[in-house]
Amino acid sequence: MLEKAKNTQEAAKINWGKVKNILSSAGVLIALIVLSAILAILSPYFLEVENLMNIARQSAINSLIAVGMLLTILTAGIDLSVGSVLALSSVVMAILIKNMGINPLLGMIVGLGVGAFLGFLNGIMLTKLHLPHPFISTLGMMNIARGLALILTKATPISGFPPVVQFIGAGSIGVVPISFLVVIGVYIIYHIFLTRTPTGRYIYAIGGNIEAARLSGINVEKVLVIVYTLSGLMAAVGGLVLVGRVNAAYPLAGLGYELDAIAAVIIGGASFMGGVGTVWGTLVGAIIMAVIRNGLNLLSVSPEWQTVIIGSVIIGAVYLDVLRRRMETKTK
Amino acid sequence: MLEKAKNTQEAAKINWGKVKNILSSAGVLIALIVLSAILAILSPYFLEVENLMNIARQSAINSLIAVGMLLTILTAGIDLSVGSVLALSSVVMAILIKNMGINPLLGMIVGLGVGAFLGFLNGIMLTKLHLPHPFISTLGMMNIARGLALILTKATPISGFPPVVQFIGAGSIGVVPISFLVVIGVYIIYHIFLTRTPTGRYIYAIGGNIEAARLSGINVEKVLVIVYTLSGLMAAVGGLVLVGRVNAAYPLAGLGYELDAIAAVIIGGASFMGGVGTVWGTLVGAIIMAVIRNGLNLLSVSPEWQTVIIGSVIIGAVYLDVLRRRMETKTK
Amino acid sequence: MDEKTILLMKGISKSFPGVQALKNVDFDLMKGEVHGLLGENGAGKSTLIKILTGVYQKDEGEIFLEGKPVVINNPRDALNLGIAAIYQELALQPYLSVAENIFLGHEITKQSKLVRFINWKKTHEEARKILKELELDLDLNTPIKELGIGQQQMVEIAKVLSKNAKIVIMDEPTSSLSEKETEELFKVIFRLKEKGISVIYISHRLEEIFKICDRVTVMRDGEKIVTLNPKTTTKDELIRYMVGRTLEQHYPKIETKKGEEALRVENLTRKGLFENISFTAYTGEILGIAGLVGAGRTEIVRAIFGADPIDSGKIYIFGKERKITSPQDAIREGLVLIPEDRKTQGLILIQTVLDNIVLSSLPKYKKGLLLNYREMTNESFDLIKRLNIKTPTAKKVVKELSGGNQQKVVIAKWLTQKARIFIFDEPTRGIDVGAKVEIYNIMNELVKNGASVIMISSELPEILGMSDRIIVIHEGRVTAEFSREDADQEKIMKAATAAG
Amino acid sequence: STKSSQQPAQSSQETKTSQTSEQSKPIKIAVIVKALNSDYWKIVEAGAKAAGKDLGVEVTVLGPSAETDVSGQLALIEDQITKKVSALAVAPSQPPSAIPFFEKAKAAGIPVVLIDTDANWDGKVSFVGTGNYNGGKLAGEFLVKELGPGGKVVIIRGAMGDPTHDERTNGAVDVLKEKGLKILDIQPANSERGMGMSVMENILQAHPDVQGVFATNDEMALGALRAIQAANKKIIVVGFDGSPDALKSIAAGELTASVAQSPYNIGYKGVEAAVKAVKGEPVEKRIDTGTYLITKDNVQEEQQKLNQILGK
Ligand SMILES: Nc1ncnc2c1ncn2[C@@H]1O[C@H](COP(=O)(O)OP(=O)(O)OP(=O)(O)O)[C@@H](O)[C@H]1O
Ligand SMILES: Nc1ncnc2c1ncn2[C@@H]1O[C@H](COP(=O)(O)OP(=O)(O)OP(=O)(O)O)[C@@H](O)[C@H]1O
Ligand SMILES: [Mg+2]
Ligand SMILES: [Mg+2]
Repeated sequence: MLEKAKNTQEAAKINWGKVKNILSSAGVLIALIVLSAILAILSPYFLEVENLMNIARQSAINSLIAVGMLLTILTAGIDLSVGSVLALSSVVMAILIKNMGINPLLGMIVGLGVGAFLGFLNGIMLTKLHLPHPFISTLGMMNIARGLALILTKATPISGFPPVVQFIGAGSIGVVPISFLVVIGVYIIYHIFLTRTPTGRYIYAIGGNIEAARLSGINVEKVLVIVYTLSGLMAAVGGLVLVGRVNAAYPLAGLGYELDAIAAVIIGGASFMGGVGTVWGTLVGAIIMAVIRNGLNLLSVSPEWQTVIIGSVIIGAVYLDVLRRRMETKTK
Repeated sequence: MLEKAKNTQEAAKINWGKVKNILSSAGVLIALIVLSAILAILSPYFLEVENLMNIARQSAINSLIAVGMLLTILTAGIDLSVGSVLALSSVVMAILIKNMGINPLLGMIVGLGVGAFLGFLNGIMLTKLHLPHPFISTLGMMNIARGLALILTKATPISGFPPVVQFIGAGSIGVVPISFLVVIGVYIIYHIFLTRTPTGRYIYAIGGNIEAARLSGINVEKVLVIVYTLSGLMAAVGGLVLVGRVNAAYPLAGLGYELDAIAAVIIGGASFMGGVGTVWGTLVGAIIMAVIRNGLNLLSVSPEWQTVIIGSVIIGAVYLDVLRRRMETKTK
Repeated sequence: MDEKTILLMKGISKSFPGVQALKNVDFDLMKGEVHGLLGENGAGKSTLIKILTGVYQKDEGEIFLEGKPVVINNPRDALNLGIAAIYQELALQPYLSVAENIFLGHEITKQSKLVRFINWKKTHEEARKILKELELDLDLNTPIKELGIGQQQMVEIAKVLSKNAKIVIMDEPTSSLSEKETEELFKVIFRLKEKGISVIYISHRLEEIFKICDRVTVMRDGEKIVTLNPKTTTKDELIRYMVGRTLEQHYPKIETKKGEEALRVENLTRKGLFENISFTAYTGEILGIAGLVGAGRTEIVRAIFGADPIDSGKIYIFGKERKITSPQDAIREGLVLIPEDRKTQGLILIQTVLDNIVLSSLPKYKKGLLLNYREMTNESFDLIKRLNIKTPTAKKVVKELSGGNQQKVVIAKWLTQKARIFIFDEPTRGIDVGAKVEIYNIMNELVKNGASVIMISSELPEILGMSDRIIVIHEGRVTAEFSREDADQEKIMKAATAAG
Repeated sequence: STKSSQQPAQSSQETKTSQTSEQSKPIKIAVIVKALNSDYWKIVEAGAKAAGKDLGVEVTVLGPSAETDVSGQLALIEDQITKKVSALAVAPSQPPSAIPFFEKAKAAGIPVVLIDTDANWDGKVSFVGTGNYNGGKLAGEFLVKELGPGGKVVIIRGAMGDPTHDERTNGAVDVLKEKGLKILDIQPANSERGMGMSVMENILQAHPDVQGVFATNDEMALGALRAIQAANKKIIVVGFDGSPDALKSIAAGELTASVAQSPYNIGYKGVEAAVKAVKGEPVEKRIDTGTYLITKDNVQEEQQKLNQILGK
């Protein structure tokens, strides 16, 4: 009897939790929907399949970087080096393939390896050198990697890659861009990683209360190194897509991408204080960023006004989410 | 008898505290000294008075912005909009003075007012709209203010100002630049503000534990608005100095300055988690940034290597501080 | 050593900047025994167990587990050796659910080809089992941050049980628990004993020591004083070992004459937390508020203090209705709240004792525009003496104080206020017997000088010992009110569990 | 869904008929520049708009937020293709990486004219401009003329890896080396006036003997000039872009010279070529808009020209 009561109670609770989750990630979704509705009204082209696919393409790179950034922000950290890591890993790949004639696939793998390694170094600087905050280590890496990219390429772009390299960034199945499919795949993997594996949960725990995490026997240092390595890896994946997309690797690639990635994560509802955030929120955040720009381009808004509007929309989108949450807490 | 004991104990305490303080701000100082020593060896020009004055000039603007940034970081916040606020406030001033023939002094005051107002808006967005983190509000402001600066100027610099406007940025007493004297003055004021006034202490308290601060009867919202207003104001002061220095106001002024300011604050030993940091550390941090760049120019380091070295020095400087702290705790 | 000894700590010493926390301490633990650890605030109890669990590294000494010397570099090592602990400062994940917190660090996983996946279903089942064992009715999905401190304490207990360790350490597990939960805990401890699991039990509630401990070790100023058998000793003897003197009185209640109405609340309601709360507090009296953990006492006083919103109800201060929407309002009205959770609500851990003590009344120290440090230092120094806060200097970072001493700082902080209504939420949480008396004396002094004191406590003897009047809260409602005379243990428990 | 299914068909059919059906539907030209945050591009815009008026076609000028925002510019191209503009006139920030997008435009039947910066792509209708490399050479030659062999020169340049500044620098360096001048130093100054000043201040410390400065844009040149004046030195300073501020300074006898690429013509002729292409008329592969130096000799008329252009 009591058992029964408990179980039904349980059930009820679980549903409630689910509902809440959906709502929460929906939070930003609402902003995205509102934004899209407005643009659909203002521009006849916005809803055309071709344009939607453009948005898919244009959001892909930021989405890939942002999911790595999400990990660092979940641990109450940050990774400023993603843009430069993207550049360095992609030019290394380019040099291997174009100048050294190494097998393209191998070159791509090495490129990813470089990204992961640079991220690994970020993690080591944080955990072994005990630099007070990843802001410093990754700011340093941001400059170092950019410089090396310039040195290796003598500041000139490397272009003209074999189809296999271009495939991920430029290829498409029917109308759907491969890059977008990659994003979906990656996000599903990270969703599972963060919600279903111990390491994934430890990432949340470290951000939530690092001391408590230590006392629970979590190997905090190890998890942090993993986090920054993955962030570097995702930046390299983004680089792979960029190189394929533009069929060139250039040393200034990814300039300022860190800000877009962070914005996507925060718009997506994650907290700088750590411990809070979902991959889906981040994805929506990245898409919002792409949709704003795309919409403004379709409406041929002049650049200076674009910056003004982008700024306002970012604030507006997040504010919408704030309002939603407040209603949520009221209603519950 | 007991009284005596107490007092002596007191004295002991105070001295001990002082020593510790000096040591702690010395932390970064050590890095600065090491760096300077190296440069003095590598370049005969480095220690020339004229060059030291150049460093004073070149560090002034970042120093002024950084002290405002420090306030926001002490509250566990951040202000990404400083660069754009600098631009917008200075072009508004320029337009008033040059295009509208308003009295220069009045124009300058209005310029400062604009900066403070933009900062005030950042604060309001944070406290009244309850945006989750100043990253969003100030990122928005960063774009909005930049856009407006471009629109107001039609992307054209405005140059040629009366002496009174140039004085702060370009004037000097003997060899000593006015801008540097301004910096010293400002830093003394902020030191007193942060250490000797309730509001100053509240800023640390909010960063240390916002909930406890609130329960202690601190008007957290009010303090935060003050903090962001001051940050905006300091950006405008930086703008004033820049305009005087180059005798021109231009819409792309201050691009990327936020990163330099944040770097100065963090190198200076402040914590992103809030509640920790001193104005003197920040000043040293800003000077370190200027010294690196100055040194690289003196040594004619090639551009691509410059980024690499800047990155490495930032990491090195902070690491030195980490080592110092560890020794400190060991020895005591 | 005989084979029944599972743990032996020999000649342990540990010093921190400015303090010798442990001086050559010996400690041993038998298989299946409950070993009590007693001592004043700052005696070194927590430090000793933190060395055992690898949170701190010892300066000198050795640790033997089942006869073998062991090196414990971090909590992970300790857990791997079968040593689990509930720390005095709760260590839970605010955003993670109850169930997840219980199994954090040792998740229940199902091995698939290459990755370990968490088995949520099993995790929930197991978690539910443990909560049932503790007679604890909690939603497994609630994030910890939405639980009261007492409930968090219970989750910590569930967590330590889930680790089925050989040695279980409990550092003041009952400091924020009421009789009911304490009883549940004791049942669990006896079950552990039967399973041959050893327990190190730290508490400032001496009755508990006599109830459950096989042996008790007393520490003072970082040194081990004695180890003895509770059966052959008395409370007074233990206290003498602890503080070096005897306490003539545990509850120094004084007679004061009830004065005017200070605080009156009418039908205070916050949906889901409490409903139609009405009571009155007078100057010159101590009003005790009793109840079980999670009854909503903290929520009620937080609402009165303006820290949380209310849905309806009126608040009268000295007869006049007042709208209190923020702590500033309350403080302006001369009403202050000493919060229950020092870590998240009471203190700024990274700041010094001085900073924390003066924080709530900084404007008071202004001389012209600037703060007068000498004045601030002097007042905080007086409070440090008066509450005998164990700290080498007023400039010590609060984080580095012992739990009890941190609690004293929270109280000192609010004594700088010239308030007329003081609400203490679990004021003696983690405070040693000697210091408790000191705090009671402070309350006496306050009421004597015409202030009104409201005291929430989960420790019934304290409520009975110090209150002039007692109201009881159960599930967010006032279920009874007693005068000092006709209040007793049973009546209050009845009202608290609403069995009546 | 019905809309989306017929979409591709529609566009492909349009590509076929684009040549013939032009007269019927209005011509839309999208001019995509590297950014619109400097005088230079503002003047290009003015030229393009003027051509639009004269030829009676609709011209929209767009650009990303910064010259280094390469992917932003590429997205712009993509989106304009979606809008099915009649033709594109593009100043590629990073030529090689823009080629796939030019191909895309071509495939959609949208002719592409390159302006200001050329790309090594055969599909282009035409290149309108002179290229930054030649501009750099011009600056170099001027310094050669003024200082002669052995002259000591420093170069202050914009961001490494930004093709515009790379080419301007290389152009100058090649000439200076060839003619035997000494390049004491090449330092970056972020294309910004304030930093240009700081860098020059430092250079004056390290190289008090410097005789000539080439800055790869006018902003840095004016900053450097300011530093030189502050040090009471007389050094030749050559800027790039012929911006209004630079002209003012030249007229005042401060700045020595500035390389001008007649941005107005680049914009105007670029649109002209694009319209021709749309109408299927022949366009020559290379339209040289001329690069020249502005010095105190010709600064007056240049200023007048500029004032008309900017409608002042
Ligand atoms: N991390 C630390 N840094 C500096 N000093 C510390 C630190 N931890 C504890 N101490 C000091 O060591 C001494 C013993 O502290 P400990 O926490 O062991 O006392 P305790 O017996 O647990 O007291 P309580 O009953 O209040 O919990 C205290 O004087 C305390 O100030
Ligand atoms: N921030 C919160 N959000 C939602 N519910 C909360 C929050 N804090 C406490 N509660 C709930 O309110 C009820 C009262 O908890 P609270 O701890 O205030 O009671 P209490 O009588 O003070 O007991 P304790 O001794 O644990 O403090 C509990 O059921 C708790 O789960
Ligand atoms: Mg303790
Ligand atoms: Mg409570």
